[in-house]
Amino acid sequence: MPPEAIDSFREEVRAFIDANCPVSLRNPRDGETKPAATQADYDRWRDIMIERGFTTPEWPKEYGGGGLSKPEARVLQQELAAAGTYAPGVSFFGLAMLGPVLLEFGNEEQKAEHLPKISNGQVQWCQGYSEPGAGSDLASLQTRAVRDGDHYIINGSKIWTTNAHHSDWIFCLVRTDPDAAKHDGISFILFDLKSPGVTVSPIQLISGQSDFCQVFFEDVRAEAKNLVGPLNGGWTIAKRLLQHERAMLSGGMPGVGAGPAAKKKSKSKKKVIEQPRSALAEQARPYVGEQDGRLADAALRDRIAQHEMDSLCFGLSLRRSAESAKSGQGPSAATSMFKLYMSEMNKRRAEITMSAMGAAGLGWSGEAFSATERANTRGWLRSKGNSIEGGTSEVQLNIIAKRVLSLPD
Amino acid sequence: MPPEAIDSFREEVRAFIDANCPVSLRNPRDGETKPAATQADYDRWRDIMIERGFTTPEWPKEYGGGGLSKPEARVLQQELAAAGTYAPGVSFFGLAMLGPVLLEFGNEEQKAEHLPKISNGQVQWCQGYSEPGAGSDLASLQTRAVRDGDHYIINGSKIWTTNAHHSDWIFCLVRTDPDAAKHDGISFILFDLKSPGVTVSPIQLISGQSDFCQVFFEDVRAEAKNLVGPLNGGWTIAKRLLQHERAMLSGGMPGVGAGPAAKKKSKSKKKVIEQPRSALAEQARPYVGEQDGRLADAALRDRIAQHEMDSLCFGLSLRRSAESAKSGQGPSAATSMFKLYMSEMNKRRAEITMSAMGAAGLGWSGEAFSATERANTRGWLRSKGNSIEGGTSEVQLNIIAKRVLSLPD
Amino acid sequence: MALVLTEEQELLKETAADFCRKTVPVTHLRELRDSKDESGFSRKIWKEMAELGWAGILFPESYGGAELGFAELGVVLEECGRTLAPYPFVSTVLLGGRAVLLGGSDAQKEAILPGVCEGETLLALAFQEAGRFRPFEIETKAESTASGHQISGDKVFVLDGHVADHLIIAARTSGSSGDRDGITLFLVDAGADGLTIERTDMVDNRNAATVKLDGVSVDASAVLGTVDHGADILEPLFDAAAIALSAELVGIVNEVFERTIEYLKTREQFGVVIGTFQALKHRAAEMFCEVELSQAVVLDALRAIDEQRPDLSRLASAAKARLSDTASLVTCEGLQMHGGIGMTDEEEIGLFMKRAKAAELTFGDSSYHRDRFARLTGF
Amino acid sequence: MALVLTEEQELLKETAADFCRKTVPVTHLRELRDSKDESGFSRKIWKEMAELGWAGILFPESYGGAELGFAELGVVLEECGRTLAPYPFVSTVLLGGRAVLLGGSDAQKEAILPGVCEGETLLALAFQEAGRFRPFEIETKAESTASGHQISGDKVFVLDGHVADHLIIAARTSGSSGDRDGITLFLVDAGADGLTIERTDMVDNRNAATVKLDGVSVDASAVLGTVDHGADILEPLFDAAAIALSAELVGIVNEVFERTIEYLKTREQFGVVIGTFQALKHRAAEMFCEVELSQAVVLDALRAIDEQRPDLSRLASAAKARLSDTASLVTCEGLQMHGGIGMTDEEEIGLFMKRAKAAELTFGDSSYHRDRFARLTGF
Repeated sequence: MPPEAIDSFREEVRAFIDANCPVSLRNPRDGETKPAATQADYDRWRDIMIERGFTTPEWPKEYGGGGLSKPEARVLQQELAAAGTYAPGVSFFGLAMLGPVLLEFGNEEQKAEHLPKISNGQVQWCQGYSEPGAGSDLASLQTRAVRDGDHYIINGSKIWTTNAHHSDWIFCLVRTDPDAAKHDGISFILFDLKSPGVTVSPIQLISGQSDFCQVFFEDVRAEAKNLVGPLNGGWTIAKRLLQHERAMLSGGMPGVGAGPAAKKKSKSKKKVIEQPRSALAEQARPYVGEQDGRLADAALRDRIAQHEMDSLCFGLSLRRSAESAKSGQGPSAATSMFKLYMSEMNKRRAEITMSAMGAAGLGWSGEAFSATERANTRGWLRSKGNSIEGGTSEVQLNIIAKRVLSLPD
Repeated sequence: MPPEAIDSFREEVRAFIDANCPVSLRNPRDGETKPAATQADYDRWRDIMIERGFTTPEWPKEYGGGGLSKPEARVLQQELAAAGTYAPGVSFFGLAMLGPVLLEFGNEEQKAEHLPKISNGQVQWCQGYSEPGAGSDLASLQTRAVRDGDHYIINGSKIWTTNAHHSDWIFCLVRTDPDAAKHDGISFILFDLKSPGVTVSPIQLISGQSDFCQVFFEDVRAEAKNLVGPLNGGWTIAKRLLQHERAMLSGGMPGVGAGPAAKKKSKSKKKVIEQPRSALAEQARPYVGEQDGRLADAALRDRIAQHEMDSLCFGLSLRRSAESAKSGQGPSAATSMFKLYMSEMNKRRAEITMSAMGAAGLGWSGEAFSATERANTRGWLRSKGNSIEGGTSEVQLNIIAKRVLSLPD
Repeated sequence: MALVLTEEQELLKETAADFCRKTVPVTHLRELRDSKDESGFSRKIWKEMAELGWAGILFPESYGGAELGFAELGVVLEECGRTLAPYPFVSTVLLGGRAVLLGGSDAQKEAILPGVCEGETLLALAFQEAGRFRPFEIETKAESTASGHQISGDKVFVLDGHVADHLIIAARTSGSSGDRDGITLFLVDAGADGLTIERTDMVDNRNAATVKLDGVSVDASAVLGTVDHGADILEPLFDAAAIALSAELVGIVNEVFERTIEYLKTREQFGVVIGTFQALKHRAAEMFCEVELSQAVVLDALRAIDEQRPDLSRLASAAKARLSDTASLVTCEGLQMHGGIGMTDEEEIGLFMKRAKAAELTFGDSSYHRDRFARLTGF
Repeated sequence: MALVLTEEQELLKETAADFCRKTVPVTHLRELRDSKDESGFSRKIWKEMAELGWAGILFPESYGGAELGFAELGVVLEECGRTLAPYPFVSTVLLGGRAVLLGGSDAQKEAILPGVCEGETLLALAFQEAGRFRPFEIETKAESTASGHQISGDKVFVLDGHVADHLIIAARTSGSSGDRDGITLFLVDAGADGLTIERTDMVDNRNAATVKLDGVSVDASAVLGTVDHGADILEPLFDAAAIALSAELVGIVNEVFERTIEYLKTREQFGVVIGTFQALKHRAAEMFCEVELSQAVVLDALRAIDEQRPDLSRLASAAKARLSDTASLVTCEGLQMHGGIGMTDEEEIGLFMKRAKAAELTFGDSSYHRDRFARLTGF
């Protein structure tokens, strides 16, 4: 893409934001004041962005996407960030997981039917993968789908279904040939969670949250036209989806990234270097105290520095990986490395915060603890799931050993 | 054993030491002065101890042992220590490895022939176990022994044979039935290293030392009467010997034990507590310096404290294990745990010393480095072998998983 | 003293194990939690424990105690750890009761200890003023008055403060925050004017409270021990509490480790039992080493209190540091090896993890104790 | 700058890899060691490297340099790391040559740099006075004289000091040990009166020397940079040296990791290739993660020097800490996975371990750099 085309697209995006984004949802310009955002502001911005296809910028226009190239999509993201605004969220699992898979494996009818409703946020999707007792051995799934005219009749149960209780549809791995080898009898099908026979039951976690559900299917009828890809060919799609999931999990967790970057003040002409900060160290400071102007506990300092350096190396490695990837390739096997490392880093971060807070990090509820402290306790517990969900760390290690290092079976 | 018998044995030992130990080799008594020890002093003490069987105190008297019970042997050890003297060394591998095995598996003739020469230090033994290429898979050994009249003819090679270049005889695992299953065709045989066809070649280690050898056998003739235990029944003996080796390796490495114990001064009636010291911290101090009276580097302090605590826990665990063991039992599977932990602790200790010394720990030879510094460099390199020799750490983990935790194959 | 149990201690261990399994299994803690029980434990069961001699285990027979030692208390605490029994051993026996035993006048002992031994009287020690354990950072002030003292200040994480009949308040009569000298202990009735006690809801479902003192007046007889020398009592209490928590952690560690090994032997994945995977075997074996090395140091530390050994503080730090770390390792590895099910509230492993973390962060974590161990070892 | 190599850099990498494999493979180091070579490297080969433009890679074309940057030097050093080539990049290019470039007068530059670029002149920086890296703990004194200075003191671990034609001596003209201010650099001829240079025999078979200065007289033109402000030159040198060693360590890490993976695929035990053991697979995969995360930070740090970025020092510490730790992990795991054979002098893995340790302990180990990183990040 020639630089002029990029520049002109950038102008276009700026003009679009100027014209459409309510000031309550972006940085005010000189002379403007920023009012509190109203529901009407949110709705307006959301509708305009959807109309323009900017919630799914790289999808084709005919499916509700923006039809942008990768460089254009990057420009869009940069300009939204520069303006202090954002693309309104639509179905997360639809956007990051099902969408790319439908684009790759779906037929024309399926794309036309489902993609626009992801783009415009009309349908919230969830993922029916794991089953009770199956764990890491995903392919041992038992949920059956039996053909009956234009439908499949589905019986079984899925577990660890994120946000099923707030979702409309599910994409689901089902066994369509019980006699075939484990990986060969699986299909990938979509159906409405409001169908008769579906029961959704949230699971309470050790952190007290219930973001996962168990979903039960009793003679649920799913339309046969919503079977994606070939009958009994679902495992290929499943694997691709797992890669998308890992890529997502390795890039999106909070508090980790390029580390506490050195920032330049852009307003002053003289090069003023802001002292870089560590969010983790700043969080610890009021609990730990200072000595000679430094965090008082040297052993904790060492752990925080280790974490910040790891985080810095991780961010740079992600960048390097993106820069060296040939365009058009899907997530690579090295994604397992990022997924694994991110989970472990996130767990270590939570442990460091607990150490810093001491007993103040043990709060569960009530006014004796600050909201941050209570969130911290639950966040620490929740982090333990990072190395289990989306493929356990052990599964990632297996993948690396096999696919990246080519170690023999 | 009644306490009076113990007391009377203790008196006997004291009298024995009083009467026989040259003052140059023990603590001087009031009024005595301690001269430098001469070779004659050493020889005299050695001869007397050997005559009394005290170099192998628990072995039967008819084989040159002391014929002592366990409690008596402990008293002997205590009194030698109290007098500031020691039992002269005889063949280490004979004493700790071959001896116990001969007592358990040898026939009368073999015991009568070999044990006294261990007791009196006449024969130095080495162990022919590992083979080039066999590594942890000991039972895959290829050294052949073929019967020929009253002899076996031995061909093959052993590696990692400790001190073979300073030994007289070897106890050796050989394959006597190549057609049997791996573990079923092995025998245990003893022969003279001066036999024709034996070549001993020291191996240079990364630390520059050569305490191991490779030994080559070309048509070596070993007397058939020196085959210990049943023909093709050597694996049972081999396993027992490995247990003795692990037990030895887990108790005998320098610098680890009950940690820096708090000592009471026994002379003063008032309870004076000596400040306990850490040898590791004291070694680090001149390199690292002090701050507020403490070792200047907090992160290093943390590592040293961790090591000292581990060492303390290790010593107490050894003691507990000894106290809870039923008498008469051989080394248990838990020995693997001690062997493993000791190796890893020893390696960590060496790494800590390197960190403390900085570039001063990088010396190889020459006057620019102190003798301690040079020994430290080589000790660090040598410590890397701790988790390989005597069964790798991986093998110990396998043993623990299988024998202690009963995890399935 | 040997690092193996005597016959009497073995018997006590069996009784304790049996009682805990039957009367206070892990489901007991869950019921107390889910029913939002006001005390956080059953007073009836505490009475039963007292009848078994456990509440008075450390105290002289003359006050109705069993006059045993820490070696025996350790046996009981280890079994309580195995079932997460949330009973007031630390607050009432180890801190409150023992403070009275070590520093109390005859009158105070007679007033307090018999009730403790009977399981009637509950005590709490209010010393901490911030999240991290820093023993002498006490700012709560006790000003002299004509008849005694007037105390003002805020205390946090007062174990079992919400049910205590009497509080022992550590307040500053001289010096400033951080000083070892100048701290005085006061025995105060929970109903005293100016005292506000509010229960806090903690991750391990144990019981703690914030205690606010707004000019609480006490007379001279309320002083426990000597004015300005409260640290002489607090220090041995803290050592003993660290060791006692280590004993409880031994129970947690052993229980979670055994459950995890059992799970590895039964849980199937990819058509085989997961305990056949060598990577998990090796991690299990590594855990075994750490678990094994965590037993003797606690036994020795408990005995060191009974024998009043001079190396007691170093052993306390060694025990607390090691057990904090081993418990963290074993609960994290245990949860990971249980997989998704370990993340659910329904599975019990999370409850062990929560309690282990609370025990880790109370009375100094492993980093605190390594630093203290280094200081006590002269570096 | 992107974290991938440009086409020119890829080409340089191929040349360097090819040259190192053919001309200075690991056996080259072994031969130098076993023959007790007087220089510790081949001057002829250093000339060849200079002809390839490597000795002058950082220096302006006007002095005969290639006028490239650290990104390019890093490429060369990484390949040198893979074969343990013991050539004087650190001493002559990174420390000595760059000190002259940063602080030297035109006369000094013209006197020194052309010879460096040609591979004729060798330099050494004498600053360290104790085993641990503590940049400004310099006690060597330079007293003012009528014509210049007289320098006395002892220096240790002077890299390539025994072959250097000129030494750069860091001496104190004011202040006291530990002060950043008061250090002055002097360019001194290796044959100067009062200078004693003794080669030391190091574990990695690289070359260092102790340098004793007993009243060495220099005239005013010997000062490099400004009196009392030597630290302004030393600091960027130390950052660059830490980054350069990290680049060399990247080569060592990648080489040892690849060799170990290869060994896992070929070595048989118990009738199977040991790479089939899941426990080893997982450890190999964990190593892979650490190895992967060690690449980009060094690339970025090298570019940060070229771009004179303000976060250079933090990146230098991040790179040196990570590569020190990764190299320690990979060489230790590599040796362990090689088993007994790894312990022999005959196998090359031990040579990598020795060099990695020396690089780790030079210019600050990971603990030093974590502490520095924390300070630079405000905690």
